[in-house]
Parts: sequence; structure tokens; C-alpha cells
Amino acid sequence: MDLRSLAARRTAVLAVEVPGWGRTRCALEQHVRTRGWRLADSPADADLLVVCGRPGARLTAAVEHVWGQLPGPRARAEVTTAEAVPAALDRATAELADGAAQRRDADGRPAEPDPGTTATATGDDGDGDGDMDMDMDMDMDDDSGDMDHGDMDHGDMDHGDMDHGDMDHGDMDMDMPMPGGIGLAGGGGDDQLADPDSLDLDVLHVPLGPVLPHWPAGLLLHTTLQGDLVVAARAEVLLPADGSPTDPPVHGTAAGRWDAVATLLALAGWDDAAVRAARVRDELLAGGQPPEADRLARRITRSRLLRWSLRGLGRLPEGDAHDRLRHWLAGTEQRRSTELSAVADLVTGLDLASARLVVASLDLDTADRVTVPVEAGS
Amino acid sequence: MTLQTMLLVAAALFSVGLYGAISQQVVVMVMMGLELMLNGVILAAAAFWWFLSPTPDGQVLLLVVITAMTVEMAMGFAVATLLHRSRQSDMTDMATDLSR
Amino acid sequence: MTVTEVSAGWVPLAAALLLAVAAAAASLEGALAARSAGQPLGSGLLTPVAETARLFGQRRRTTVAADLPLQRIGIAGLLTAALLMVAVVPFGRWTVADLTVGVVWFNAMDVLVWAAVWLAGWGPNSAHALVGGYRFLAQALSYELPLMFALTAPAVAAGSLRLGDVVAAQSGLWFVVWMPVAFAVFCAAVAGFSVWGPLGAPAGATTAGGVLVEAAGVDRWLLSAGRYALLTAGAAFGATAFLGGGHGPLLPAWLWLLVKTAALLAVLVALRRRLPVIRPEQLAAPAWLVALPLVLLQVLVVSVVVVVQA
Amino acid sequence: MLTGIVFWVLAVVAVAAGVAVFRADSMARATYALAASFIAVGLVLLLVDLEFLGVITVLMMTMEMAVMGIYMIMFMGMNPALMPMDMVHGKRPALAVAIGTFVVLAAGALLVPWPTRRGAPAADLVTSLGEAIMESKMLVMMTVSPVLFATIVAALVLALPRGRYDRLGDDLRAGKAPR
Repeated sequence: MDLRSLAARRTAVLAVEVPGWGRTRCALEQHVRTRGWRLADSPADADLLVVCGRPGARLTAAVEHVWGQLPGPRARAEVTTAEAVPAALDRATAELADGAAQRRDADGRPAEPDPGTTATATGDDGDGDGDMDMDMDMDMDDDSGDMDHGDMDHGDMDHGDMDHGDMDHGDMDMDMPMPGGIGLAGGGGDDQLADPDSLDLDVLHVPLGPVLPHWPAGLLLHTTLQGDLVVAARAEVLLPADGSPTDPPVHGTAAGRWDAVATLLALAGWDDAAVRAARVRDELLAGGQPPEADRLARRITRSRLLRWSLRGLGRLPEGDAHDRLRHWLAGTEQRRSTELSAVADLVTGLDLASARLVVASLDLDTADRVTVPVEAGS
Repeated sequence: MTLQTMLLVAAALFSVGLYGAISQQVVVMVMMGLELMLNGVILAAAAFWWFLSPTPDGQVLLLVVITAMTVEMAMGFAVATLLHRSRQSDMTDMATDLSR
Repeated sequence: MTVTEVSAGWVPLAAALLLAVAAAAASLEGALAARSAGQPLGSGLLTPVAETARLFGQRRRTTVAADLPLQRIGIAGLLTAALLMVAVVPFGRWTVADLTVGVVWFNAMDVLVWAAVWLAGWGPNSAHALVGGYRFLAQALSYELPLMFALTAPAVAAGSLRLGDVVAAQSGLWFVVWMPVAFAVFCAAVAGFSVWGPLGAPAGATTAGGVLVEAAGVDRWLLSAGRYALLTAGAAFGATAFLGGGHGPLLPAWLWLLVKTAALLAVLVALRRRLPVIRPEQLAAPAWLVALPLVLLQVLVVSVVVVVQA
Repeated sequence: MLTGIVFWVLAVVAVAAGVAVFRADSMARATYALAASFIAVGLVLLLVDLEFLGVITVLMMTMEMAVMGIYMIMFMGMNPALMPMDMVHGKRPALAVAIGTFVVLAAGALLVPWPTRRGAPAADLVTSLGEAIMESKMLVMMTVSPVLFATIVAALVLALPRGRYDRLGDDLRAGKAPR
């Protein structure tokens, strides 16, 4: 067995779900599992980028950006129906194994390093130019004054001569004293939650999604982080291109509930139960009646550690994250559509991990096309 | 490796630390200077212990120096946090009004 | 049974042995993962080999404005710390370094992991990686103090910090029998410094892989191998300090140590399948309010027993 | 011979890392340079048979620097980018004082006629240290422990007037106060 075929046994696939193509993504996950492959955690981890559905312009830009972050050897595929998945995967595998093509691909890539924060990078923040995805939102106003040391006029304070004058958001030229064109993290502005530790930590603008494993399809959550605390958030959904999916939606069915369970458990770090939940989901989608569903549901409900870590998260009138998980497992979920504004509001004030768990626990149906961007924290 | 060479290295560490402790503006950087000075002290104490009088007492002295270092760090962090909270600064120059 | 220090020429062999046992652990993990995915158990056994082949064929990534030197130090640090940890563990009659303060040495090496993980998270200049690095430190502050006292218990019972003496003191009764709390805390701490299982939040899915998020190719291999190696080193130390080291009937001492290490390692790997990840901010309270007093009590009990016996 | 080479390598590392602390262009590098300096000194202690103290130095200082790194970055507001920084006041006088100190100390080290070694190290240094602090030097330990305890309490009181959950309750969003 040569090295390449050995390596192909562990191909890591980064799945991008376009809103509405949940069925395709489920099929993809199933094929990845039965081939003994695995799902990638981040672009750096992935060999294969598979787009499920037809993304719109902004989502396409985000996918392109993520494509640039796959280390290579790499291959990509686009599938729009569940039936097309195996063939697409076979094609992509052949491309991965094609040494000459991979070398050409590597030669054609730019030599400069990729931007960081990759798992969250969007490539497009709505303002069209999209060349630097770090929000250069630097709150340079002097009255807020905690752009650390930047605005202090000390005699011999030689802080890389930050010149407020040529701080130009539009075109970031590289002769600024900021390596890689990334500015210093700014201090908190007036538009945010006061730092709960009153330490005035630096503020980072980190977009979560739209290409992020275990994340609602197409959701883009612009977060402002202080430390790892979300102090402000704004949610929007990146739309698919015109034309609707041919496969029936998964959301709202029994399979959809198990899909939500699998997502939440994967985020909670319980891989074993998450994979088993995904298997139940796939059997349901195939029209079967998985016998192990009840046992798995009991096992998940009984886990004390899981209850402890989900308890109190994302509290809505009808219960918290763990209550919702129990409802999914019992099949007693009331249909309810969470507004995007509610998402932004719920995650504000949480740390990154809790925020991710809360978003997963809401089981958003982004195919509903809620398109108006909504803000919280302002 | 002789007593003299070890003391020379210790003196160099101490002086570098002293430079930092005097010249730096930021509280935490001053603390790093102090740490470096104590680092030199540890080395010097170890040298004296080994080359002059290798008794258990010398080891106790070293233990005390290391303890002093941790105490200094803990208090330094606490004061820096307090300063930072109360006046949004971490510059020693800006804390001079403490002495008034 | 006396422990002799072998010459430095044996160090590569010790390193190879550590990596081999770590690879076995990764195989077991792969097999268990294959089983939960509904695949035959055997299909996952080759996981470490396949993953190694994949990662060695992959390009490394660099990110914009990364702090490369620090990142590389952090990435290499995990494996290095694991190697330095096992250096003091007596392998039957032999040991690489017979330090008089072996227990403290192990502790110091596990603190090096603090620096390594944080640097690996800091280096790539990526929000998720950085959060992962910070989470590790937050978690480390929770598990480190209980771990220190848990390590004190066998040292007190043996009346020595030298691992050879700790093993010799267990010729009658394994320490795990009368210091179960210390052993449990120790195992939890091993999971902690290996970023493993319930204490795996620094590399967890909530941050898309945390400290691993930007690593590709050899870098990712070093980090993953480092985690398994740390787990293995922790298991080897646990087998030595609590499970009687090389003591046992029939088999030679080195084989006993290997068996015990493998058993403890298998338990740690299997536990990961059963438990979700604990959020780091939730860990502090039980660690300081429950584990720390309990392990202090354990040390007190051990000390009283030692004084009474003397 | 080998000991001599190792010593000189470690000495150079210790001093160079010490200098790097104040010359590095990022907080993380400065902090970990200091950690490297401490580790080098800890290893020098191993060379003179101070195994326990050497390892303890490595242990404590690595831990301390890991925590210190957080403080550095938290208070100094640096992202991982390498910012050239030079935040000093009175650089020249400081340099003069430092060099003066070094000259005096070095002269002392070289010129003072040090006495010859009295006594020999105990066979088991760790045990002898333990016996010293638990018997003849018990008073030192009895002083050190309350000092350490007082430090913990005092540092907490200073640094943590009220935690985030104290002031805001479980719902941190309530802290969305006007600034």
C-alpha cells in the first residue's frame, strides 16, 4: 500500500452547507463516515472542500476565501443533490491522488501566508472590497482613549509612530507600522457591553461563520470579542443563488431533530454520541426505523456531565439548551422559528464556547431566509 | 566553572534586570526587571553555596529567595490589576500621584 | 530492585518506545471511533499510520503576521515535554535519568506544557487558536494545584522524591489502594495536560479545533502526536507512582510496567468516548472546592499512616 | 570539561535571554525570553547538584511566566503582530546605572579574595534540605508560610474587588451600562 492511498483513508472533508441543502449535507456526512473518512474541524485540517448547494455571491466569496486556506494537497467539489454525492467524492479523491495536478495547484498558489482566524474568515464583510477580512474598526476617537498607548503623547514614547492621519479604512497599504496589515486590537468603544471584568480588554472583531463546522448553514455572526467574551453581535444569513434545492428539507422532521442533536453533541465534545446520533439521522433519512435511537436517547439524557455543561445556556421562555435537547430526543419539540435578532441577543455576554453551544441549541432553520441583518449589543 | 565566573554571570543578569527595572514605564515590565535581578541573586546564592559553604542552610536561603520572587510577582500582578482598573493605565509615570 | 541509569545512547530507543505506545493509543482511539461510526473495529486500527501519511504529505501553513519562532517552540514543546517526562520513569531495572527529584521533575515538565500549548495558540495570530491557548491556561490553573498535591502523596509514602524509591515502596501494596483520591486527581490532570477528553476544551470543537485550528502538515502531526505522547507519559508515570511500577508476579519488571501503562492508557482513551467536554470556566469551582480539599485530606491520611508506621 | 561547556552555554543563554526581555518586539516574546533565562539558571543549579531547587525554579518560573504572559498582553494591548516597541523613560541614566552596577559587582567578584570551601555537600541534598527546613530552620518555614498565605489573600483582595458575576449576577448583559 503506497503512502498516498494510505493517506486517502483519512481524508478530511470540510462541508459547506448552503441554506436549504441540509439533505445534501447529511448525505455527504453519511458517505464520509461509511468511507472511514472524517469531517474536518477547520480549513487547515481539510483535504477536501465540498459545497452542498448553490451559494449566492457573498457565500461564494466566503467559500473561495476558505478554499485558499486549505493547505494542500486539496480538492473541491460542489454537489446539489444527495444522489450526486458519491460520484462527486470519487472525482475529488481522484483529483487528490493526482500528483501532477496537485503540484500544478501548489505552484499556482500565491506565496504569501494566509490570513489568520481562518475558521471564521468570510472574505466578504458586506462592504464589497473584502480584501482584508479583519474588521479595521479601530475606535480611534481620543475620548474613549483606551487604544492602549496609541494616543499617549509621551516625550520619548516611540510606539511605532502610529499616525492617526493616514489610518485609512479603505485601502490598507502595507507601509503602515502594522505587520501584515493587521491593526492593534482596539479598546472597547461606546457601542459595546462594558467589560464585565472591568479590565477593558482589547476588542477583536471576529466573524463567526458562514463556513464553520457544526454551524447553521449560511449564518454569519459578526461578533465583537473582548477576551473570549462576546460583547456585541450581529447576525445575518448569506443567501443561496436562485433556484431551490430538489431534495426535501430535513429541518422539522425527525431526522432534522437528530441532526440538531448530533450538531450540539459534537460541539459539546461528545464525539461518540454525536456520531451515533448522526447514524440515527441517516437511517431515518433512508426511511428506516433505527432500533438504537431510544437507547441512545436515554444514554444522552442520562449524562450528568452533559446536563451540567448545558444547563442554563441560552435560556428562552420554554427552557434552556438542555431542555431543548431533551425535547429533540423525545420528539416533542414545538416548531418555533427563532428570530435572528434573538440569536444575537442570546449570545451577547457569553464566552465563545457557550455562544457556540447556544447557537447550536437553537437549531436555526436558515433556509427560512431571514435576511435582514439584526444587531444586538448596541 | 568557578566561583568568579558564576558571580560574573549573576552580576550580568542583575545589571540587565536593574536596567529594565529603572527604565521601563510599564508596571509589568518593571516587574520583569525585578524578576531578572532576583534571577541573578539566585545564581549568586547558588555559587556561594557551592563554592564556599555547601551546607543545608544555604539551600534554605535560596528557597527564601524563590519565595520572595513569587510574593513579589503576586503582589505586582495584583497592584497592576488594581491600577489598570482604577485609572486605565499601567504606566509607572502615571501612578506618581500615588506618592503625593 | 535497584534502578540503574543507562547511557545516553539509549535515549532514541526510549523515545521510539514512547511513540510506539502513543501510536497504539491512537490505534485504539481510531478503532473505537470506527465502531461508533458503524464500521468494523479493525478498520480504524491503521488510523495513526494513515493520519501520519496524510499529514506528512500535506503542506504546512503560515498565517499573516504569525509569530513563527514562538509557534514552532510551542508546537515542538508538547512532544519534548512528553519525552522529558518519561526520562525519569524507571523501565524495569533501567532508567534514562535517575534524578533524586524525579517526582518534581515530572511536575516541572507538565508545567512546560503550559507554555507550549499557549505558545502554539498564540503563534498563528488567529482568534480561535488564541482562545484555545487561553483556555488551556485557565484549565491548567484548575488542575495544577490538585495535581501537585496528588504527586505529594506517593512521595510522602515512599519518603523520597526518587521514582526508584517510590516503586520500591510499593513492593507490598500498590499506592492506588490506599490513595485512590490522589490517583483519580492525577488521572484527571493527565487528561488536562494532554488536552484530552473532558478536559480537551483548548482543542475543542467550540473553537473549531482551538490551538489546532491553523496547524497543517507536520505542525498538526507534532501537536497531535504530542498530545498522545503526553497521555502516554502520564500513564507511564501513573503506573509507576500508583500502580506499583514493575512489581508483579512471573513477568519481568519492564513488561509489567508496559502492561500497566497500556492498561491505564486504554482506560483513559476509552473514557474519552463516554464523556463530553467540560467548559473550562465550569471546572474551576469543583477543582478548587472539591478536588483540592479532598486531595489535601488524602495527603494528611498518608502522612499520618507514615508517621504511625515509623 | 563537559560541565564547563554546558555552564557557559547556559550562562550565555541566560544573559542573552535577559537582554532580549527588554529588546524583544512583542510582549509574548519578552515574557518567554524571561522564562528562558530562568530555565537556563535553573539548569545551572542542576550543575551544582542543587537538583530540587533547580527543578523547582524551572517549574515555578515557567508557570509564573505563562501567567505573566497573560498580564502582559492584557494590560499592554498587543495582538500577536510584532509591534516595534520601546517604552522607556530615562534610557541613558538607566543604562549608566546598570553598567556601573555591573562593573562594581564584577570587580567585587573578581577582586575579593574568596575563602576556600568549608565543609562538603551532604550526600542527599534533598533530604538535608528537608531536614533543615523542618528542624533547625523551622522558623524560616513558619515565617514563609504565613507570608505566602497573606500574599494570596492580599493579592485577591487587591485585584478582585468584585468579580464579574458578583456585580452583574449570572446575566452579564445587565452590565450593558452607559460609560
